Amino acid sequence: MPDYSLTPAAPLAGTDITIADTRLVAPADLAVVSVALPLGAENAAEAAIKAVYGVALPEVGKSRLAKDGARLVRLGSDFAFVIFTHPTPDAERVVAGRLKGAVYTTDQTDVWVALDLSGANARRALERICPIDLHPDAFGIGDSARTVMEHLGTLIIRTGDNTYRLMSGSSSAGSFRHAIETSLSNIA
Amino acid sequence: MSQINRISGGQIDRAQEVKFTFNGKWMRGHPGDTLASALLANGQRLVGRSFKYHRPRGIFTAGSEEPNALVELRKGAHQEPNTRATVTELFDGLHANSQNHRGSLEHDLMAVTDFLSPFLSAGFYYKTFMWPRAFWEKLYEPIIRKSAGLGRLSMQEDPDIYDKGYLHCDLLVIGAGPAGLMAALAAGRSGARVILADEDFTLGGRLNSETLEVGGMPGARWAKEALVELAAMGNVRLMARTTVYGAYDHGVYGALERCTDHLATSGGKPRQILWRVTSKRAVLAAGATERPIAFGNNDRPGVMLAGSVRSYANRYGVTPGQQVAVFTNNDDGWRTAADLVAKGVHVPAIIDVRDAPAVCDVPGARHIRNAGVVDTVGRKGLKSVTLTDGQMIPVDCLAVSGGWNPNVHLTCHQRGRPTWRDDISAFVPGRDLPPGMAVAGAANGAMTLAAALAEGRAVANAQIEALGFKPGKADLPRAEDEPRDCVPYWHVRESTKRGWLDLQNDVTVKDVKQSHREGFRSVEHLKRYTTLGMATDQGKTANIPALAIMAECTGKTIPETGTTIFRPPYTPVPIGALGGRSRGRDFRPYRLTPSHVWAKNNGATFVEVGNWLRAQWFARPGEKGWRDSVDREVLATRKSVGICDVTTLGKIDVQGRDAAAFLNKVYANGFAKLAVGRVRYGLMLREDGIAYDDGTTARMSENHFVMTTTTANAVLVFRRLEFARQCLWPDMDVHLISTTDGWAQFAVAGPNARNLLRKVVDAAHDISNEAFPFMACGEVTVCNGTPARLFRISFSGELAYEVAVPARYGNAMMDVLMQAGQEFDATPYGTEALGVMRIEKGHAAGNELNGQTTAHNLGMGRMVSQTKECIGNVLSQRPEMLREDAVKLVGFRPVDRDRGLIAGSHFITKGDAASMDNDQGWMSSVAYSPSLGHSVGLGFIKNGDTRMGEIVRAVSPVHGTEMEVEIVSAHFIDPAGERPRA
Amino acid sequence: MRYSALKILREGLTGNKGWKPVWREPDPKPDYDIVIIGGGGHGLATAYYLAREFGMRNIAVLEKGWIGSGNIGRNTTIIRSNYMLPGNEPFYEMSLKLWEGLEQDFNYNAMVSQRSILNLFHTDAQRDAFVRRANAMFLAGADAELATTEQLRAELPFLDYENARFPIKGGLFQRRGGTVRHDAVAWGYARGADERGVDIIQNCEVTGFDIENAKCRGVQTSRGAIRARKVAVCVAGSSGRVMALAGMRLPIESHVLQAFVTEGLKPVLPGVITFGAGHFYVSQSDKGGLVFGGDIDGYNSYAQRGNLPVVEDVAEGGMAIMPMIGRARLLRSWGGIMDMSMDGSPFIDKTDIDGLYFNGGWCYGGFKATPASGLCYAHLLARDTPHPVARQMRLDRFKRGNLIDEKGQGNQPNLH
Amino acid sequence: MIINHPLLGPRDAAEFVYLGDAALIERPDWQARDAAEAFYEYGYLRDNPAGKHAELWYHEQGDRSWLVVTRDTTTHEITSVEMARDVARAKGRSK
Repeated sequence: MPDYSLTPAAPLAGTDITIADTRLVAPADLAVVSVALPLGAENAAEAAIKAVYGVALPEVGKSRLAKDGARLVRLGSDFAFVIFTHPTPDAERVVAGRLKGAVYTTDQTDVWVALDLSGANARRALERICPIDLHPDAFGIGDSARTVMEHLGTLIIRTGDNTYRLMSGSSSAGSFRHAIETSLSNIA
Repeated sequence: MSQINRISGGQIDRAQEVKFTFNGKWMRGHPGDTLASALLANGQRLVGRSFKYHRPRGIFTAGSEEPNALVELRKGAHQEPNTRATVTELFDGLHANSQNHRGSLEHDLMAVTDFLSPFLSAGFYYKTFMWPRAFWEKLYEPIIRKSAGLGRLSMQEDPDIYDKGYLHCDLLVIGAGPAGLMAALAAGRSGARVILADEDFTLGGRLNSETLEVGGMPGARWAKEALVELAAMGNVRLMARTTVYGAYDHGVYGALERCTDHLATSGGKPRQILWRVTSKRAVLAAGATERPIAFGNNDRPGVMLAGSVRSYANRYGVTPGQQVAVFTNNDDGWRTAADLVAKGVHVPAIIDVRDAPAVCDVPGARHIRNAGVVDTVGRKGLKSVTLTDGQMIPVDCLAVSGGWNPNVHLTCHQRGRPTWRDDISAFVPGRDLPPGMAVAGAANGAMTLAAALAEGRAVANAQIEALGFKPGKADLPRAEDEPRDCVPYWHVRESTKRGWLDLQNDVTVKDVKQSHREGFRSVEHLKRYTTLGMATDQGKTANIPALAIMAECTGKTIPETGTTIFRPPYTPVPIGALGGRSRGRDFRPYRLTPSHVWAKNNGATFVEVGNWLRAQWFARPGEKGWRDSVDREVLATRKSVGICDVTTLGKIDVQGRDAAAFLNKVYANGFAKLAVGRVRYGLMLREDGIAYDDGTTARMSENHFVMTTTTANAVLVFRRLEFARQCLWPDMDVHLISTTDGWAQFAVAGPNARNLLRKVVDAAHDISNEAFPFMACGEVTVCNGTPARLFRISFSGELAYEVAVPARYGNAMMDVLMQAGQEFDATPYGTEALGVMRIEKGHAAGNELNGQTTAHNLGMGRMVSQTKECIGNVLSQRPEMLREDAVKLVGFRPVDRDRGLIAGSHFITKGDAASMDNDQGWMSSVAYSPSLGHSVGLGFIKNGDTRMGEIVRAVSPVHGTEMEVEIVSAHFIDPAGERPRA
Repeated sequence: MRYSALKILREGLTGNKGWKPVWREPDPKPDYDIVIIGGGGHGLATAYYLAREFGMRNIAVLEKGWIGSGNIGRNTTIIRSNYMLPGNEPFYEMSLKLWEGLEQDFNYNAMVSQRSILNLFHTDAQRDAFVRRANAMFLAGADAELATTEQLRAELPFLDYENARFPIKGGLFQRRGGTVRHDAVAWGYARGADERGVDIIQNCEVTGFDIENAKCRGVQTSRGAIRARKVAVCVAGSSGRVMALAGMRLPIESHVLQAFVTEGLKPVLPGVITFGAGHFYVSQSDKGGLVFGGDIDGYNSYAQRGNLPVVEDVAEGGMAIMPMIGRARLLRSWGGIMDMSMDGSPFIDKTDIDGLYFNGGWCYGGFKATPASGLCYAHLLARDTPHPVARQMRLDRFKRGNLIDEKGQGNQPNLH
Repeated sequence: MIINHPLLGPRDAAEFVYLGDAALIERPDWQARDAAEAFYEYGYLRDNPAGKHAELWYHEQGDRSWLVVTRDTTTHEITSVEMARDVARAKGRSK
């Protein structure tokens, strides 16, 4: 019988660098599960989400922190991401189990990589690659946007005053980090 | 060389000295100088040669409109041709060389063209150089090309880096002269987000070049104070050295910031940044550009624009000459005379075309009324001017003012047309401005200082009020409305010598007249025929006078004759800046497969597949070339088992109550009845009936499917599926999400595939042939509990599976599969072996599904259902797409088995001539089949399915070869399809 | 007036005062045998060949602005015949052959310069497709040449061979391809047509068709009604607008294509270079500017201007393939309206309305087609049968399912 | 260009992919007697107006929604942006 085991190796695991007084960190064990609201049963789905997470699904372009620390990000009218810390490869099952068929779930954990950018120069660095207006008046804490940076589809979430979470496709993780690092070194 | 022309004052730092070279000669200047002001200070009058006649030329202006003073700046790979000396900030160690001459600048051999100029008038080249025909390319054109062009590229890779960025604001103010500063102050104080950008390195615009007072202090000082206030506002961003070069749709502006061009080296930082500014509103306060008056030999070094002469004196503390006469048709020219005299420069004469009293008192200057300049003397530097009455005045500089043209350029970038204003004899912005833009100050024809300040404030206030801001308090500083009378006067008619209009391209008054004579009378014909306005300055000083002369010829007014409208960019933008970071290996992102590290450590050669890097083959020691590796990989797979990372195939999660019905509409073949736990091959058509993509789709549960697409079409298929879901069948409950990057997927192929997988798949899952037959799928666990998906599908034609694990386990999975496969000699294989095996098996891939072929061509016509609604089935039935003699996909093998087939060969029936009329089809894919020991090919040939066994010619004239090939079944291996079911 | 070196010499010595207008400025007559709508390259060439090859003189060319103001006045000047499909290649090869004798034919130097065109390829699949194309070119009597990376390195050392994201694996040359001074083509044809009696009428906009009983009998214009036995539409980017006046919908969308030129530079590029993995092609004009372009902007447009993303995309392609041009500056950009057809190939055909003919759908490739388009359209107008090399360029081909889709992109014009 | 997304607000057009005339929503009935002709016209003939044009844009680098954007093809002025799904339903499309 097989006695092999598989060791995970997430593409950007361990990234923690500081350039231009700005820190770039890959959060560990981040799980991402997409939830799609069934057509005609959106209200029931939203109610189930609220019941489970304690907060309502936010509007499109916004995110909200659930009581358990999970972040709900509404990406479109009928779909959202649940982003939470979860080390094992069963995140989808966990979310599906809690929402009990009220939504369609797909595991997106390995589809994405995430980098957290924090520091006074974070916005200045992002100005070089992010087409979204990140001025605090235009992009509040919790706001999110899916856009394109250096030819890479990217999800950006403002998680704090000077902190942003950036997520992009895992296969292009190296180019993604390179784009952000270059932005930082170009303003340093 | 000493700074013989340095005079008092100016905004230069005299405490510091910087050294630079021009044509190898060391000179000195000060911080705050431009290269042009420093050259003038050093008495360097001759700085370049013109484009066509190689006439000696000097500095003509003090700004970005400069036509003459173009240099090759810097050395080696940093060499930057056609750089305007007038906007180049001086730095220590600057090297500049003049350009466009053969021999030295002083003794340019090409100047002979000037003496031949009677034969080189407008459009001469359209009328000759035609005989004999071959001589154009062999003789005439090379000569023309060599003598044309201006500066030289280094031919080396640009060593600097560039960046881009995105800015957003409520109000973009373009130009930081009096109107722009006032606009920014008004908007800034209201709290609006403001960007104030100016191409100059010192903000303030003409205030830095004039002696006029604002708010009771010198204008330049007022500007500095305004800038201090603006800099302190958190809502205002000041951007010096930033040219807003283009007005694009919906308030988007292109801007180029020059970050390190004023430094000796960029120090590894971006040389320039290309900003895309998204503005809600904009105020264009770009000022005005002075225009010359044409007269005989008005192109001599020393003939300059009057306002520029004033700039050099007031801003840079330099006089372009010791004896400076002024030639003007307007009041403004007089200020040059007055300012020079105030600085102690001798102004012998003010030549005014008007019969009007003196505008102001200029001590020492003769006021010559009602006169013009007809000629000049001094080939390499002005010595004297000759007036209409014949008198000669010795001067070394002539300051010419023909009036000022508002800088309307950006108002035209969305095809807006300027309108003519007689009172200032100039075009001003029309009504059709780019939406969101308003114009203020001289750019709008408000030609006096007080008017510019007032308009800057008023326009900015109106703009921000429209955005809901309450205008802040911004008092208007006191300023004067200086005299601005100007009469239309374009060229000195009494002059019989050539009078230049476009200095760089050598277009003269005579050329415009000839253009008219030959029927090139519309403005665009004039420009194209004479090359007027086509030079690096885009005719900023030349277009309007030329238009005026054409108007004279036609007897029409200037606005009737036409307008020239401007297109981006306002001033030239380096291609490097437009390219930003996207060059070299950073041109596009790399996508790596989950087992990339393993592959790299195991001898893989990688190949670009779209943005992916895939392992092409895995070389082993002793193998002499790629074929050795590929043959081995194929044979090992067919003999035992091979493993290939196939993650790059697109994967789309399809869920919903209507998922099955949806798939049934997007695939040409049936999907409604696919059982849970089964996979089906699907063929997708475009709506026009052409085969588009193929792949397998697995039904994981009642309402959950996993679709695979080809690597190339993953994004496109997803887009089309969303279109079908949202636009065609909007009430279907179906949801799509890409999982391509989420699953590391491996093909495990070969007779021992199941034996290998049994060691990896956890025992709870029965993968026997009975429990998990061909085209089965399911969720399993591997390696003690890691979730995985298993699909029993085969691209190679062997017993094969694809096993998918979450991508984070991909590299480890490859390792485990190889370890577990050791006993079977498991072999990793790359895309080449994959390709060989699919050709051996007769599977169509990208070369066959090339967007030109139908299911009918591919031999899959019967898969296209006509009994259900699905994309593409109706148009696939058009008569000429179903022709019996349509090309069909079949196999080919060389009659002489030792020969290699060539992909791209065309087929010719034996006995026919090789011509397009006899073209029977083409070879789409070929490979050497190690299994068969000869070359095999797939291709399309007319009636192919009925021509089995026929020998045809496969011709490849581009290789100079042809060979006989036999038409055979495309299924070279296991035609009965038994292996995958084993 | 015949142009020659001697004429230039004589005029030069006498102050260049003897030059005559290159074309007359006639008022429209009430009646013509053929009225051609559109004084661009194709319209003027059609008039020229009708007069020269078919002896027809009673012809008017109506131009709403100034002649040559359409796409012949705003393109990247490339000529080539490197097509693949039988519906196209013989036509474009005939065009190239006409270019080769054009200047002597119409006594005007249009600077036809066969400096070669190169298409780079970066993958094996691209190579295979180029081999197929090269062989099709040979079968149609054209020239083609495959080059290895080593040959390219020797010939074009400034391309990025070392650090490229998409390495150059070779290229397809057509040595007879090259460039032409585009405006001069319009002027040369206009001059030739005018000399043979064709009325070229500028500032004359067609505002309607006179159609009676499904027969077109003339046009309404801003300068009055003009009757004609045949009306030939030839308006490229304005095809949709003009044919709508006749009540026809077309398999065409109008899109904008931008093109760019740099400041003048001493010679750096020998011929035309096309980058197969990015959107970039470039040549150098006789005046020294690098003339380059890329993709169309991609959305329907009648505005002769484009937007920034395409400018950047094109520059990225340029920097990726030849990073030596980083310090060359983009001087001028322009936008032309392309009549993008549903399969990327053109139409030269009669319409369902008797006496009304249509020439269009040239996409971004109309310039190189100018001579053949003019000759084939003239052939159709004079003889009412298609010229053999244009016989597939029919309006009804989509209904029949006979596509001429070189790029295999299907019925989405912005992808061609 | 900037497209004012009904849910997300103004976004740069570079985030979108263009398809063409919004009439592409009105896919003909495949079972109609004139289906061949109707699909030919649907697939190939375009109004191609110089003026207002309702057209399909896909927010590929965004929320993946298809939009119907009404834009003037001579000025690029955008006068309305709607969710294509809503437009499709309003035109009577369902399953």
